Amino acid sequence: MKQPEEIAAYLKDKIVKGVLEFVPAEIGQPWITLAPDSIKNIAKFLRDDSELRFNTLMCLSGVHYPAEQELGVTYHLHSTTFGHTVALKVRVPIDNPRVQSVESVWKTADWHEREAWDMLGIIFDGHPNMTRILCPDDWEGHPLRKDYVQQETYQGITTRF
Amino acid sequence: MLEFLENIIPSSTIALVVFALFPLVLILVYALFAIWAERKIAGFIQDRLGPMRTGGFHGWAQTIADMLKLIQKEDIIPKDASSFLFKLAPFMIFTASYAAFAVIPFSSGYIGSNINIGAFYLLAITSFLTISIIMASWASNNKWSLVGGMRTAAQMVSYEVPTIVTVLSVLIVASSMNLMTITEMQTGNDIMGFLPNWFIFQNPFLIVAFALFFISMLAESHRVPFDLPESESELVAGYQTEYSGMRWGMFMLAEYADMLLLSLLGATLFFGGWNSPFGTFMSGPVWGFGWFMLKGMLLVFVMMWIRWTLPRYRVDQLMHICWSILIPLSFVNFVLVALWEMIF
Amino acid sequence: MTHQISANVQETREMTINMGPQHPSTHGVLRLEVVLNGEVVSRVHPHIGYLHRCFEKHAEAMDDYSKVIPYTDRIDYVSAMNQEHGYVIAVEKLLQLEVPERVEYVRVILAELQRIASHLLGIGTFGLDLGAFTPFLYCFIEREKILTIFEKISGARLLYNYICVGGLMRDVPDSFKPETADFVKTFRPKIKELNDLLSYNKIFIDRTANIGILPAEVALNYAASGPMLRGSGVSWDLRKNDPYSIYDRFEFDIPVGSGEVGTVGDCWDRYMVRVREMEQSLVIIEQALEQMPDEGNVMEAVPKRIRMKEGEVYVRTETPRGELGYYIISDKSPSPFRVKVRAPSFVNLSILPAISRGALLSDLVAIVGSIDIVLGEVDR
Amino acid sequence: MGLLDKKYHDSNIIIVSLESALNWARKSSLWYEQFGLACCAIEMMATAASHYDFDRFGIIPRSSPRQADVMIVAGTVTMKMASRIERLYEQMSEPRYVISMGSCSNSGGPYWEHGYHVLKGVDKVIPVDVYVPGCPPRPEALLEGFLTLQKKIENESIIESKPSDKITEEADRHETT
Repeated sequence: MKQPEEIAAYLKDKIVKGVLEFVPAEIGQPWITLAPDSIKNIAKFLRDDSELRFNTLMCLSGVHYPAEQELGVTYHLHSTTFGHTVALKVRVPIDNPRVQSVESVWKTADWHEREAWDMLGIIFDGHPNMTRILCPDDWEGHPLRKDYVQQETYQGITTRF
Repeated sequence: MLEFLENIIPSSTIALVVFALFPLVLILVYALFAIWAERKIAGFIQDRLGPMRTGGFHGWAQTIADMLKLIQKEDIIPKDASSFLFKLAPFMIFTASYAAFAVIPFSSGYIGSNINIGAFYLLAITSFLTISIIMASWASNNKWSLVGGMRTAAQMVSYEVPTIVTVLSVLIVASSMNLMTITEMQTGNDIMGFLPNWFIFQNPFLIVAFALFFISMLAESHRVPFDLPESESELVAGYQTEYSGMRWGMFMLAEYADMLLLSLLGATLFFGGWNSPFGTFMSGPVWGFGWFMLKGMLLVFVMMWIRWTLPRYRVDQLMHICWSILIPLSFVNFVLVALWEMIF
Repeated sequence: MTHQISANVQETREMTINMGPQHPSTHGVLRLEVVLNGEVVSRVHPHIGYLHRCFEKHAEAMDDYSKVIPYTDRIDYVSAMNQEHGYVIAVEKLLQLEVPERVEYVRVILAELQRIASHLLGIGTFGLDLGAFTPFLYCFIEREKILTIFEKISGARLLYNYICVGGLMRDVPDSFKPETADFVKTFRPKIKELNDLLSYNKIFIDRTANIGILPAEVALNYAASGPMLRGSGVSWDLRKNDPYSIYDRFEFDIPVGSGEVGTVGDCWDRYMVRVREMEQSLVIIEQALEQMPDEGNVMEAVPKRIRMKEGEVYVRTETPRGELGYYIISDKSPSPFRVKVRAPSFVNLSILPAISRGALLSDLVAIVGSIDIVLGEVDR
Repeated sequence: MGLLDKKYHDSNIIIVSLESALNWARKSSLWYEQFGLACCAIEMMATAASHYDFDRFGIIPRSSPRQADVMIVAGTVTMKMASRIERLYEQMSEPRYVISMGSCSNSGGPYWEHGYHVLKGVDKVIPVDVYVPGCPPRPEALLEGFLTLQKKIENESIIESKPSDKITEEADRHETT
């Protein structure tokens, strides 16, 4: 079992590219910031390394940061072998929201990534089926963005009360 | 009974019609009662009450209301359905059930047609049920119906084999195919001094035959655990999915009529038909009818009891039970019944 | 006249069939696009979102953390208490709030009662999917008793809004303890009855054993949780492995699938894990009732106004369906910046295409039933 | 009321007694369509279960819309689901009724303001006969909804309304629009 700071140090030691910084948190869990174009490699390393063995991706959440004009993805990983957990974050600019898909590493990311695309418009490169999952295919906009404006009608039905 | 009717009714044609309509009236009255009873029995098994409001006492008029409502319902024929077959199927299935009642000896005084090949006729005419169900499922042009219809075809054709073989084992004991003769052979209380001369007591292997017959009967009338053609939780409503109103009502009537038919056949073949269990006590044509219906209804009750207790088999398991258990067993049993008859 | 049979006659085509959104055994408004080869399932594509009720948007729009609680009830309407519990723990962790003893015990008892109620529904509908109607109603009779207890303390049968940040909405009535103890006593024999009627029924075993086998490594890769994961033989229960609330004070077992009648990780194992978990929940309730302090102000720690600092937490709790994660990012405003729900059903359902390949149509119904999804949670 | 709706011009004793018999049959055998949407569906199941027992009133579920008389819209209707609900309603055979169960299907319920994907009332897509309030309504409330529907059915008529009635009806319609 490793603490998040140990994991961060271990990662920086093993992987040169992509691990940006370790952010300790005042409240709650600290996280490690990663580069969006190297998340897949790091994910594979996290899963397969004999000292880490992060075999499950508990949660993948998209976040919109309106102040920075950025979108972010948070990965919560967990290892049933060692019992340790870690949070990873990537940030991408809102006008080019491209993150590498980790679907090939953890299958569970499939639906989570589709949801992040549906809700926030984050594009996951390498995902086999990047389509909307909760909203209908012909829905307009990405509802969980802070600047989302609800469409007035859908298929001729008003969406307002 | 026909002579009696001809005596009181001046026109012999009308008398014949009345005579022929008797099973139809019986089926309708029985269906009204059985559907209500099924709901009450289900209620009893499941710690509830079942119908309580309609008609006053314990919702006795529930099925009447249901039927009257079904008549009022809109008759929908899907645009892409094969209209002629779609309309024909419910009538055909009901006709088949009704026609089969012609050879059932309801009492010593009533049998629709006392033909020599009664048992053979009955088994042949029930095959119409399969055809009409396939007709309904195919004509509906609905995928769920089609899956249901295909299951029915497989199931009913397969289960006809053990049904026929078990019926055959009774026929070799009786050495007759006339159901009236078979019943008459079971009159009296001679076995061990008090048991009635019913076939089930006459030959120990006929008890096994009855068990096999009952299982195949459940499958033939597609009741749980073999209700795959209409299995509600898988196929929505199976071959009935597209039917509405009274057309659907016909299917339901036919289903219940089918249950009664097979139960009455079972009662005739194994439980002495209209014979009283107490020898000459409480016997005669009217009592006989009562005993016969009581025996049939008891079997129907057991079918309902099973329905509300067991889960449903899967389609391949259903076939497995038929082809690798029931059919070999019924053939072996058939030989054993014959041997017993030869030796004793 | 001679007929020539062309090669085309022999050709078979796969049939695409739509199961749902209105179908008796999709447990709500799930739509499965099933490609059938005869009755054998070639492919399944689950289509979800027919009950997408925008929970996360609502959470961000509320002007108080407490106002989100009624919406958490409605995420998983079958186990509303567990949902509230998870959310409240997350908010309390952000506030770094200590909760009185009595509150913790009441919460645990309620969560376990809700677990039993939820499993009863899951088991009952599973039986219903396989054609057994009566066990479903028997389960509902027992469930009704739990709902009566809940109704007495919160006033609602299904969606309670009872657990609040820092405490409870109101104290439990005096009758709570004896009534719960009474329920525990009467419910034990019912589990045996259920086992006799359904679990060890020959037909039921035939229908569920060796069906929809989920190997442990696949389950972990798909991040399955709850009975879905335990059915595959992985002993993983957050109440034991990462104890939250006061679960570290109780002694109980984690039932896992053992392949008793088939292979490890089949539908029967998943079903049986639920049945055995109900027994364990009873054990927990008994211990909690014994240890629960009789006195204590349940409103003691409830903050007048929630003043949040910047921070973020990911809190996971064990609901009847598995790991429920609340990822909450707070800023200085009174409303949450982001609330993401990691719903166990959502993740568990994503395994369906992988485990239903090659099954029969009837098996597909059994597999969906054994996952025990709640569509409110899948779509949120 | 379906096929015979307003087919007769004058009322006499036969028509009136026929009418009451038909109305009695329809109200006593309300088969509901077995499908649930959300939270309310659980309460609907509870109402059908042993404790409350729908069957007492002759109410049983049918899973095919063709054979159903009542559609209980039990739960939140979303935009994605709206067209499906409409389709299901169209598949039902006349006479058909709709009970809107719970706040969500009445008006959007708790999701009325921020629920971008929630249909604000199922009556935007299909006509509703009885609204049952509650979130979720208790089983007793749903039963009350059924009893209200029965009252409504009792008052249906197969007699064509008189010309004078027609005029007032039309006038009413003009007033409301």
